Amino acid sequence: ADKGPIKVGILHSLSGTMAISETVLKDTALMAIEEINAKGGVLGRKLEPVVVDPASNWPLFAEKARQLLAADKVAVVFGCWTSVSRKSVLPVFKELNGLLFYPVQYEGEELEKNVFYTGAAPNQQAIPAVEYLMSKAGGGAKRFVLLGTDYVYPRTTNKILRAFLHSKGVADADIMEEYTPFGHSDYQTIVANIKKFASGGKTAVVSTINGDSNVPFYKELGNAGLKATEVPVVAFSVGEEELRGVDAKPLVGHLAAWNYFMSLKNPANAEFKKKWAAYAKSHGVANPEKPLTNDPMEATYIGVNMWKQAVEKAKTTDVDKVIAAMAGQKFAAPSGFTAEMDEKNHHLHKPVLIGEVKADGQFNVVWKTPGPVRAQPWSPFIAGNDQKKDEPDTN
Amino acid sequence: MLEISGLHQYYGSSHILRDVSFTAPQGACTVLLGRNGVGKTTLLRSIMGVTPIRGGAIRLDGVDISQLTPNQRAARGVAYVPQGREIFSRLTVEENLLMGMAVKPAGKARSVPSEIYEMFPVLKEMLRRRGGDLSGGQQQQLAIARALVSDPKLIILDEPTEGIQPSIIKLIGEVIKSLSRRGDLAILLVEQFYDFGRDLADHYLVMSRGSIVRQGLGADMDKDGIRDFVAL
Amino acid sequence: MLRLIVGLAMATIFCAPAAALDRETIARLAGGDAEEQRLALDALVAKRDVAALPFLRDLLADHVRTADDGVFIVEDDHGLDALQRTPVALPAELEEVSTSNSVRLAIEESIAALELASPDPATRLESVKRLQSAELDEARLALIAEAESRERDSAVRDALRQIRALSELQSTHRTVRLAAAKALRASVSGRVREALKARLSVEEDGEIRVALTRSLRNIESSLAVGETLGIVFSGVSLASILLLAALGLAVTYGLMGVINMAHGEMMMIGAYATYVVQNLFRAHLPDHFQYYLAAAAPVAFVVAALVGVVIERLVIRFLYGRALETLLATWGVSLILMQTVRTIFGAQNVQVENPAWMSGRLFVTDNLELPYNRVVIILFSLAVLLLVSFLLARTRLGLFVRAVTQNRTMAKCVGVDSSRIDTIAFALGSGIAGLAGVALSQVGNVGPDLGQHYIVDSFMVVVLGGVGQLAGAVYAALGLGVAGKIFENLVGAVLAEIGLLVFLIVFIQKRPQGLFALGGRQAD
Amino acid sequence: MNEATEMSSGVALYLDDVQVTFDGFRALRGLSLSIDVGELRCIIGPNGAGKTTMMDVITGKTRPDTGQVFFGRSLDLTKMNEPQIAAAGIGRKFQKPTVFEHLTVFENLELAVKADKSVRASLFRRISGEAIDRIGELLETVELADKAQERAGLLSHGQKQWLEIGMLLAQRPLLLLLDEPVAGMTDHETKRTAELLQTLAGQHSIMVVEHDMEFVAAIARKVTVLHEGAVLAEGPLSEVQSDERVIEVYLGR
Amino acid sequence: MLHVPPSPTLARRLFDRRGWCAFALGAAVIFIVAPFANLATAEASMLHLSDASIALAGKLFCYAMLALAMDLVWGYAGILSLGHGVFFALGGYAFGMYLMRQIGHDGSYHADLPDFMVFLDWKAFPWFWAFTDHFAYAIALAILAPAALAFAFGFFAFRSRIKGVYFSIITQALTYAMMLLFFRNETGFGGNNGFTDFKRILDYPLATPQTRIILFMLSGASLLLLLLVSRFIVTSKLGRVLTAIREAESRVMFCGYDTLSYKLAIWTFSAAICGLAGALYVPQVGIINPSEMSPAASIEIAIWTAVGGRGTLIGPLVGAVVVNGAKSLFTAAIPEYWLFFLGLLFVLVTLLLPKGVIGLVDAPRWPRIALPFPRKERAS
Ligand SMILES: Nc1ncnc2c1ncn2[C@@H]1O[C@H](COP(=O)(O)OP(=O)(O)OP(=O)(O)O)[C@@H](O)[C@H]1O
Ligand SMILES: Nc1ncnc2c1ncn2[C@@H]1O[C@H](COP(=O)(O)OP(=O)(O)OP(=O)(O)O)[C@@H](O)[C@H]1O
Ligand SMILES: NC(N)=O
Ligand SMILES: [Mg+2]
Ligand SMILES: [Mg+2]
Repeated sequence: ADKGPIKVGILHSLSGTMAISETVLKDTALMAIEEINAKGGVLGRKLEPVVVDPASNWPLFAEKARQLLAADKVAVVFGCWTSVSRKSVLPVFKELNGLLFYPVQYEGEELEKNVFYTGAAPNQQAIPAVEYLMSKAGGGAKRFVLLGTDYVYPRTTNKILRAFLHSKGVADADIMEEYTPFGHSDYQTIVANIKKFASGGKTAVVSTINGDSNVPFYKELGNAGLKATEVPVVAFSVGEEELRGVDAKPLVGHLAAWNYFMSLKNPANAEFKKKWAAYAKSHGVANPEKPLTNDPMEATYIGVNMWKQAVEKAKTTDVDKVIAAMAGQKFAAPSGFTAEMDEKNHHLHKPVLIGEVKADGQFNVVWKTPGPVRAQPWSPFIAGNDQKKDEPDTN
Repeated sequence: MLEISGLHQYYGSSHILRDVSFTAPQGACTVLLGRNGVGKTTLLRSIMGVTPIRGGAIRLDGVDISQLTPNQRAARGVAYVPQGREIFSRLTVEENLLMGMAVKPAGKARSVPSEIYEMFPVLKEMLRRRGGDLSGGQQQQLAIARALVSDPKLIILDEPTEGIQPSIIKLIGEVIKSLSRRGDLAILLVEQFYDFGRDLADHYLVMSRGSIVRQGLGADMDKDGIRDFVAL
Repeated sequence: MLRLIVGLAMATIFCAPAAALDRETIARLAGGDAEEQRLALDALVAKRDVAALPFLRDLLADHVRTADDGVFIVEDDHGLDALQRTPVALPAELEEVSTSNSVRLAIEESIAALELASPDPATRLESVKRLQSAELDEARLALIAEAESRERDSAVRDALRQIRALSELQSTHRTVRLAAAKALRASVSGRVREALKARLSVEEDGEIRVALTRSLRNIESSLAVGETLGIVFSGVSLASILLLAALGLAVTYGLMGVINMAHGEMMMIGAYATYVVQNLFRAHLPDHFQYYLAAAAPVAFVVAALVGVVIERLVIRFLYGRALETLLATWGVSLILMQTVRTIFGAQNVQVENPAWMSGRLFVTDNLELPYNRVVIILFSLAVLLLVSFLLARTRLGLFVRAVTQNRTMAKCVGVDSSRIDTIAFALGSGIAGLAGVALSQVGNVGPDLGQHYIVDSFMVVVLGGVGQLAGAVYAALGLGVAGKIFENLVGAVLAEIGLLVFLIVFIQKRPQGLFALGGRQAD
Repeated sequence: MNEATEMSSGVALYLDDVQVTFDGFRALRGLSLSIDVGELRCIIGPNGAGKTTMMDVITGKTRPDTGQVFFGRSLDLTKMNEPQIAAAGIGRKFQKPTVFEHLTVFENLELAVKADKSVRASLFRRISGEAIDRIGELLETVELADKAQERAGLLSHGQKQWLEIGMLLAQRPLLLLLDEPVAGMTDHETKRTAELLQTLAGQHSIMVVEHDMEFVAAIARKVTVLHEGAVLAEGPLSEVQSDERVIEVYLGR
Repeated sequence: MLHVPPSPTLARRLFDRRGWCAFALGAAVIFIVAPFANLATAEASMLHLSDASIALAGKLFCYAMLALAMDLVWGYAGILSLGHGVFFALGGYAFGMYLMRQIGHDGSYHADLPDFMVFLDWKAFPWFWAFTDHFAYAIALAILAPAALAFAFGFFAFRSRIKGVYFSIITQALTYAMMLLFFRNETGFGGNNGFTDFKRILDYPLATPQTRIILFMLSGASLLLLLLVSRFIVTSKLGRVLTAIREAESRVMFCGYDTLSYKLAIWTFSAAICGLAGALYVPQVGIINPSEMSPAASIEIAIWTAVGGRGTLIGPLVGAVVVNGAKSLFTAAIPEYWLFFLGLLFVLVTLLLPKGVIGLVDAPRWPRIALPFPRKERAS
């Protein structure tokens, strides 16, 4: 009936500490929307993005979410990066029955009817990465340093990993767990301690360092001469954008596990990169001379497109109907695989890829799963989760 | 020579200086007396340019300096010994003295002329001590010394003897006398200490409620009954 | 004479099995999967095929490309045939050879193994060192035994002996084990320590146990020296960063009393200036890229100082004597500066490279190597410190700055153009912050938020030292840096940071005016 | 008045061998002094002799390195902090006039006036009529009645001096310490101050530091000369004035 | 003798007529107009006040309380705290514990313990969670915990005569250390995710307009009450002593005041206000996490206070509302450029309005203090 545009909310921090990561996601969402509009929109209606800046401030996230849903009456929101921002807006989405697409890898342990998770759950990133490190091809690591920023996502991921390592027969003595405060910028001691720990046998570092600490960490790794051939570091929060700030030459060989890399060679990715480069240039996105794509951008792109498909299937933007229509949606993702929304658990089936850093800051994919992996939001490595239903509660 | 004519000054809406006019000639010491709160300090601050004036002219050697900033006035040879000393408390005594020579070109201001230590020997003992640590009287001596080292054309002193021991007051009296005798310097001295003022005054001025109400030659002060006049 | 003979002998050995590298091996190395590559490498090492060295090095440096009709080496667009190493025309379709970490490790170790036969003792020593941390199989152990037997250089021979001893710790012969345990005494390696520990836990022979324990104790004490020095060094290095971050603030806040919340943004501007200079060098003076920092430092100083001038003229100058209000205004300024940079350069970090001369390490002991960039920053902060203290303590300008900031009115009355001095002082403080930005760009991220991370730390250093006390800031930075690193080693980074803050709170109770309290009367 | 401050011994203040050192500089070198109840004592001495430092020690602002300071019979001032000392009955006028510049003249006196100075009283108690009368009197005494509602920061130097004297009187201390009370006052006002102190003496013990010898002559019964942190001479003014050493270091010829 | 007029009544002392009118108007809006416009008007109506506005206004009231607390210590006693966020957050956490318990079995894990504890594998509540299932206890804790921390911290700091920036910096260190501590999962407060997903308060569901408007009114009532109490404090002699301490603390001591207890009293009271504000804030915004303890958050409180006008009580309230209101508005209207505007606002306010925004109106010509003395003209 309504022929006016469909409003779409974009809830990413454009200022404050998270702007560094989230700004491009706003631009990616805008790009996807523009692309959809160019092809005639959805259900014959144009999409109208409503951009707000929650400024890396969690209560502000909740306020903005409420505003988007209640005042702007958006049909869907693409947004959030940190888990805490997602947790902060969740009650609002539940109360107002909104729809959120969350594009970032996270610690799991959550399944909400109003949210679709297009980033990785721990089993789609962390566990395969560690398995790889233990394999012969990955260097056959026997000892592990679990290094993270001191907050929920790293702590949880490491808890899961520790349980996983135990299941593989790794003793606690062979695991070193270390945390640094947010924004920590001096990694001399930690790198020295890693060196020391590594003298006890083939060691790999699993880094869940988040945000601004990565650059100083990698710079220190390079300076201390800790090479990937000796002690490889696999990171879950370091992608092309994060490496933009570091000279990658000393880091060659260190690893990252994602569901997408910019360096993937396939037609879907080639087109995605081309679109992004063109968009960045025409819209004055910063750094147009070096347009990078990364995993959360891909997840955002998948999210926008899948939502569009679901709306078309449901023939309405009504949230409950769109949620129902989301089940089983497929999208030929830039990763080269067809991403599929699980029938039940609101997470994507995604391939897991492991890449090694190259001198130009791109990743050389050295390992990948044969096909998409189904997400386990409730990690089997956390006690009691075996009782959890693999779908959102209905109430 | 300092000439003040028709000076008016206000703090907010209260009229502090009302049409003040007088001259302080070169080679002479002009003493300004008046009860507490009549506006003596305000007058000196106006001459120095620290408080803005509302009207009138301040001429130094015939040039109106009333639009200049304090540092420009200092550069033209005005030196000021303020009430309350206002020394640089975290600078050493020596640095305070060097600051007194700020108007001089750098080359001529590397060290403090030693005459000053003859006048105030205590300063020499305390060169490295921070100004703020000195006793009240020592600070007052430092403030006077700081004004003198700039070789001013006009020196204005606001109750310079406050807190100083009698023997040094005598000494300061002699210094002021010799300076005024030298002939190239105009001295304007605000003083409550009548005897001290009288002994030094070539001219005197009496201020009351912001106006100059009496003036005359220093030698006539007793005769004019100024001591009692000020007391009223 | 003897040397000559040895040299000749070596040369013969070195040349003997040469030129065994063939196209098939090359194809396996360049085109095979990881397993295939490893097997090919083993074969090369087994054949002592030193002729393969150049190709292996190219492989490691990512210079090898494959095409349908062969393997090529590509360097700066020139193509070489992989075997003959003669120039050839390159086919249009080339594929990169992908080497994973484990393959690169195998290549590195194979190169080292082959270079044990190098005529240059220094190269041989390097190779031995490289092999000390390798997992060695039978073939390679044999290679090492062989090398040891012909080695004349005592340093290299000792090193080889240690490698052998390490494997011989597991020998079934008692005497061999005993000799090995004794031979390892002189080692300074964590790996050896771990191996000794492991052996000690299973060894039953009393005499060997004694030897093991003795060697272990020896190694541990030599390692401890390095470790302790390492902690001190990292503390000093952290202190140098803190000091740099604080020095500018010591001027704008410590002396001028401006609660300068935009101080961090001045550092950020310095870092971005470094970035821009780096890019200009890369674009216009690529041959002199190594020296870009030398140009970046003055540029960063000037740019930050100019921004400081603008801020002082437009904002700060109306706020002297209203210190607390400067907090508000400079907070606003910092928001504007951050958003400006975000608009111009984007919200993401930008990349600032260490020049090559800063990216090595200074070797001190086997377990203590000092990264050059840290050493350079320590020296740089010392230089800036000297510059600032000279300017403030020894020059007339410094005297005027201090006087103006203590008593602005009286400074004017003695003839100082206080507004000029204010501008200069603020510009100086900002410029120094800019210099700090240059240093920070070498160790941390360069992004719009850079400054926000340092603002708390820099105020802490200035205040802990005692406001207005340059020397205090130095001691405060050293204290916080070294104490922080010691804490970190004891309780980890998070608790260390908390501990340091608690320490600060407690410390100020003891010295309520900072380390270098202005004693005396002017205190209140 | 409690047991400890009871003055029955006849001695109001007693300093014994007090030493104070600043960064190696010995400002007080074994200063001993005692003041009787109801006495008006003048302290003179060269600039830097340690007069202000001595007052700092008595009021708890500076802790002596060694030595004892007793108030009354048994109150050891070196073990007390400033408010305790003030509460025990010692009031002080500073050398540099210090008043609360942002408060009005009235409010300055209100804060000083003797009353319950606990937090609770300040919050809930209204100012008593008696206190208001007392402030009124004081305003008259210091001739600032017409400035009662003016901010103290706007007063001239001399007026601040008076205000501070007023605040001191408002506290009704047992012992008054006055550091150069007439500096910057006109001769007339100096005379008035002298009269004021004369009337106060007897009920109060008073210690005055001054360089104005006329003023000293007007009030002094007994004079103590301090020099380099210790007592140089003590006695009636005339005696002290003719002491060669005093003339040498202080009065000049 | 001077003529002594009768001293003013308490009411006159707190506000003058205009002040009381404004106060009554504020109360009317909070208790009558806003609830009516929110609940009793149609959504399309011109007069309708949306749920989002009510939620926003409730949040602003809490910020205003913070600014008021800051003004008491900074504007009056001259103690600049760069750590008030910690008291706010503690209040929030204390009340958050109650809200977490009210979730009952409705969390993701349907367990006895809050989700984050389940997922850290904890089997029982840590000791400091004891009794937090009682509303009254939680409220008391929200006020007393920050007050107790402030008291202990203030006691040592003031006793050591820590003043000025030295004090400011250690308060900053305090809040920063607490933030790091609360970030850790082990500390027992949900790590950086903090507490979220609240469902009920006193067994009433949180996510209803009725509950929200009640929380809004409670916040408004607390703000008005605290304003009165604060006026009572600053117009008493205590207020004058604080001002005097700000100017010359040692002189106040020589007058016989134990400045330690004065500073401690106002400091602790201020922290308690923050605690209450935090307790009201958390159910309204639905989250409490350690970022409230970040140094920047505390600096912002000082900024609101300065923008509004220090030492006026009413100014800081205005400042908190203006700054945060502007933030809410601009982040939606001009998301890419709002920082320029906010930054410019701060700069311009400082330069052009030295007395803060409130200086524009110069409104509260409230009697400075109750003075029995005639103004100048009568005396002469
Ligand atoms: N900043 C100011 N604002 C308003 N009034 C002021 C200010 N400074 C001084 N006054 C008033 O101006 C008058 C003159 O003050 P001034 O300091 O010039 O007096 P004075 O003659 O130097 O007195 P004294 O002998 O006490 O030093 C006084 O009544 C004083 O209250
Ligand atoms: N904090 C300090 N550091 C160093 N020297 C100090 C300090 N305080 C005081 N002095 C020195 O101690 C001596 C005594 O000072 P004090 O102020 O007691 O003298 P005074 O007798 O009051 O002198 P005046 O008559 O000038 O007021 C002086 O020489 C002074 O320079
Ligand atoms: N979900 C994360 N990466 O915080
Ligand atoms: Mg005067
Ligand atoms: Mg003195």
